[in-house]
Amino acid sequence: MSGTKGKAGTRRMAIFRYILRDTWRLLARNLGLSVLTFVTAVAVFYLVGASVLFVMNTRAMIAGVESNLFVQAYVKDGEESMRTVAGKMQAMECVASVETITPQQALESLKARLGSQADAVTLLGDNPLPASVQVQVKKAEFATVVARELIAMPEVDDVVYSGELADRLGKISSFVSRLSMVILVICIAAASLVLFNTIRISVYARKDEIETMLLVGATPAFVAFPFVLQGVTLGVLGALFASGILYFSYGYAINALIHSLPFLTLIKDRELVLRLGIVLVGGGVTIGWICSWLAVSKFIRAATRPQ
Amino acid sequence: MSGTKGKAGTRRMAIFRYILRDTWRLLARNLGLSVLTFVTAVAVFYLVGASVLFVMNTRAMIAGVESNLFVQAYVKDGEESMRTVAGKMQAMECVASVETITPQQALESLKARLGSQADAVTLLGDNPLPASVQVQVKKAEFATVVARELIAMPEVDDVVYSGELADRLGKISSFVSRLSMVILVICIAAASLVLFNTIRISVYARKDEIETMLLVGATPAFVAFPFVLQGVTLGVLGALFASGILYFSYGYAINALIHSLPFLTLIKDRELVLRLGIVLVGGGVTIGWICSWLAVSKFIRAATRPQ
Amino acid sequence: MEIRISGVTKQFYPDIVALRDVYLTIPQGDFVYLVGPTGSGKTTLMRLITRELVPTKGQITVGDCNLRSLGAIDLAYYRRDIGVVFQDFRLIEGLTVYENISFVQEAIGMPKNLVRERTGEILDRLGLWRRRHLYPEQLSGGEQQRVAIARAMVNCPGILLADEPTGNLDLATAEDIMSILLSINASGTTVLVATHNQYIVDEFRQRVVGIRRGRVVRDERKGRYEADGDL
Amino acid sequence: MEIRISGVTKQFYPDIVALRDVYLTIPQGDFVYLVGPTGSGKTTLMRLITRELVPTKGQITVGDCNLRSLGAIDLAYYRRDIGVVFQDFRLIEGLTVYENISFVQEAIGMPKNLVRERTGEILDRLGLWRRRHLYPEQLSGGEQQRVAIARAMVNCPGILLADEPTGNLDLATAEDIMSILLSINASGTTVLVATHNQYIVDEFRQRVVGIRRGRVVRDERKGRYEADGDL
Ligand SMILES: Nc1ncnc2c1ncn2[C@@H]1O[C@H](COP(=O)(O)OP(=O)(O)OP(=O)(O)O)[C@@H](O)[C@H]1O
Ligand SMILES: Nc1ncnc2c1ncn2[C@@H]1O[C@H](COP(=O)(O)OP(=O)(O)OP(=O)(O)O)[C@@H](O)[C@H]1O
Ligand SMILES: [Mg+2]
Ligand SMILES: [Mg+2]
Repeated sequence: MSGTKGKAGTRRMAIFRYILRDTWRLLARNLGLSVLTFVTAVAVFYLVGASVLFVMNTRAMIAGVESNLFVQAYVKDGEESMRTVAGKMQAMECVASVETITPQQALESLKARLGSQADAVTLLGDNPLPASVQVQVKKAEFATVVARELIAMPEVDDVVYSGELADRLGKISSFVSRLSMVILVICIAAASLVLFNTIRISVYARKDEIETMLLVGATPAFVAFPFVLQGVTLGVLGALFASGILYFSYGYAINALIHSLPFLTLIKDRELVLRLGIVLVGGGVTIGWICSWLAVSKFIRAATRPQ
Repeated sequence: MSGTKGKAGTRRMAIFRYILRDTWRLLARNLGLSVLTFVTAVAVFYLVGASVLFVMNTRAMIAGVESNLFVQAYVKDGEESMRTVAGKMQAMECVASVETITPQQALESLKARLGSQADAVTLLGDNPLPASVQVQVKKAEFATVVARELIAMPEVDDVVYSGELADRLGKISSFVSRLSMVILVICIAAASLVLFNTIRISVYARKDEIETMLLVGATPAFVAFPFVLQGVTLGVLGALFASGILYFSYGYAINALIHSLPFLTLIKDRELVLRLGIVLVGGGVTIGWICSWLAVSKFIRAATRPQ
Repeated sequence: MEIRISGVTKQFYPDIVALRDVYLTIPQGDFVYLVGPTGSGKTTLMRLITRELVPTKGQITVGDCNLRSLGAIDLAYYRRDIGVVFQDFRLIEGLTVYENISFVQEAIGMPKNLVRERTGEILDRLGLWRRRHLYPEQLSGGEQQRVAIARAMVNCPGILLADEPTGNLDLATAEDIMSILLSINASGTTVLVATHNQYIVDEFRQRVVGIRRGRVVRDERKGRYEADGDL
Repeated sequence: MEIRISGVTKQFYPDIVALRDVYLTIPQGDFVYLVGPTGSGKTTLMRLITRELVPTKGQITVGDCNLRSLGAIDLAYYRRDIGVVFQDFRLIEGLTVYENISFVQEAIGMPKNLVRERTGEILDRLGLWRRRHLYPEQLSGGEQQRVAIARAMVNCPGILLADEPTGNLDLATAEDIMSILLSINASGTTVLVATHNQYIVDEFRQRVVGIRRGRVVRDERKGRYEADGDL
């Protein structure tokens, strides 16, 4: 026993440097294992990231469809009360926009609907159609609320809206949000599992080394740290690469989509992917850390438990 | 060198038995590694299976929506020509069903559409509305074809269909089939990659054993077979378990879906999952075989290549 | 630090008793040969001292330290003061000769320049300097053994356990190693050598502890090898 | 099968030449000791004969077989006729003692009952029967060495290469092993023993080939050990 017993600080610095160098050695000397783990991490993070983007876009699409849902209220006495109703609607929380339709506009639209039979409408003589207000709600589930509100107004004669459609959209939308959560949870669970197993198997391949190090007086922390840092490095690198691939493939996919399906509401902003990348890298750190810690500490415990 | 040199058959049988026993040993003695690989395989096959089911249901849903798409043709001279047109349509390949609407029915439906303003319609006097034929196409993209066909008929006065909607649905549907292929390919690629890496790392942990066996005169095949069979076993078991979990979770999910979203066209038949299970097990055999073969033969080549 | 083994029995299975009621005291600074036929329990005794194993019965104390009650960290610190030449060397495959020897110093936080100096010195002393960049599997058996010896010595431990340290060495090299061990012993380190090498034991006469079938059968100052090998 | 080594040089790096222009002929049925200081090239010579290595220069033929041109399958069949006691044993960790010895027989397709019989016999002969269910890491060094010897012998090979087969054995056991090797030799097997054990070489006198720094420096019928160990 000799060395610089006094200078605990220098010693800790030295140990820290050795640990860093050892991490590098673990990564570099077993390049094969490192590459395999890294590629697995990339695949896994890519899957997670892709499913997140998929889920977010599905939600955006549903929201887009929902915003096309209208409630139509026919009013009793001409354009005056039409404007009253429209004003009241505008004040409501769950209403996105309000449009007014005069009897004249309504007639035009009926004619258009009847196509070549529009002549028949001219037979009607004086326009019998009422004025109406078209209300666009923020979410499908609000349609019924708005309809009830309208029907209660004295100015309103009748309310027409596709209750069934609103109902369906509401259900689909809430189902999609639940499904997306489930998909995410499954993906993340599978990702952690796969990474954990991979790291653990790669630690398993170095069981002897761990044992020997402990036998010659290395502390558990000294032995464990390089493995943990290695796990973190691979996790982070995997997440970074996956984010990169995601960034480009998302850009490509979204361009193709916008080109062929311009009517869908999609998230065109690629910054989303950057933010997702940060989350993935955070996940890489966490998973890499936890998995390698669990794996290596299991072997360390097995090696220090005397028989 | 001794033994039963004459009886090559008995010897091959014996070798086969030893290989089987060795496979069992590989699996059982390193239960930890086996379990890790198995769990990874289950996760991976579950993901693949789930994405297949997801894709198939999405397609079924789109098909369900598509089948709600109609082309309406107003005919010139009453119910006679209505029936002629309907007959011609029925004969077409891309037509799913044909419905005829008499002027009387058309009036009823107009009244219903106008709601409380239905009284206005009575002002029309004699029913001016024409008879029409409603054609349901098999796929959204056929709508335009059918519409063209109809407009060319002398009996038809005018054709009404939502060209835009048909267009969108057609695009969405073809996009969904392409997307689903991409998702499947990505999932299967990721699955193979992860399984390959896992098996390879677990072979890596037994590098020394492979080397020694070759050094004492085992043929490459004798050394490789247990590893390959081990890989196949883990692949198959993983696929079987994944199919089982899939079967139950699909049943659960589809029940929940049918309950809350009864209007969606989903695949309720759980036999689909069984058939999918067979495919997964086949995939398990193939991937297990190829991956372990690649992994072990790499080490065997490294060990027999003299320095 | 005195090693005090009192009433130690080590049983592996009901039918394998590697050590049976062993009493042995090795004072600080002693040089002890552990001799006995193969399978008699020499390695087991050493593994008990490094706390790789704990006794089934009985008790071992080293200095003030009862080995049974060591925690993981204390154990690491305890082991730093014990150098071990393992019978199967246990070199770390992924490390070169140089690294195998330097890392035990690094593990205790020795500064870089000191590590370099000491490692170079000991490699030179054992004739391994020209092999420093090779990996263990590229070394001859005797070279591996010397690396194992170098690793055990490099931290100047208070106790040095050498399990068959000359099994892969020719006589001349074995004698070199022995004189190194004796000089280490002269500087106050307790040295325990398990060996089958009659030449060595008879040439460098020291205390000899004979084990047979797990029992200590003799304990002589300046003893001889005595090939009394009925198993 | 005669082993004929002609003009063999084995170089590992530009600066490490393990063997240098070695000529050596070992007729079928010979018993040869390979002696020399540590790192002189004994193991390298054996690894050349098992075709673990190929020579940098020169040529080795065993029987009619030029080792350089063996394919993977032929190599396996060639190796079946060579038993090797590796210096580091190379037992398979995942197999018990019994399995380590039986699997080399199984690999050549020997029927089960014959395997059982032969394995039992050889375990008995080497005093390992009571250890048959243990794994290598549960054995003492000498027991592991005997398992390695048993594995090398069990297929009654035409050539037996034993690299330091007594390094972990006490003298009495080493003598037992030697008499087993001699009786195998008497039945026609070529035996090549690399050793540092002077006792053995001097007691069981046979042909002695001395190697130093990769060169064959002597080759004597009924030679002695001669500890001429300047490295
Ligand atoms: N983990 C274990 N499980 C079962 N038996 C064991 C274990 N470790 C050692 N033994 C048995 O205990 C006995 C003593 O072993 P030990 O290694 O101490 O012998 P040794 O004196 O070192 O012999 P050698 O000179 O051959 O190295 C041996 O018979 C061995 O088989
Ligand atoms: N793969 C390798 N790469 C580099 N050098 C090697 C390799 N294998 C052997 N050597 C070197 O070749 C020399 C001869 O080694 P070899 O193992 O043949 O010695 P040996 O006579 O068996 O010694 P010992 O008695 O110590 O076992 C040694 O110095 C060794 O370092
Ligand atoms: Mg021992
Ligand atoms: Mg050697």
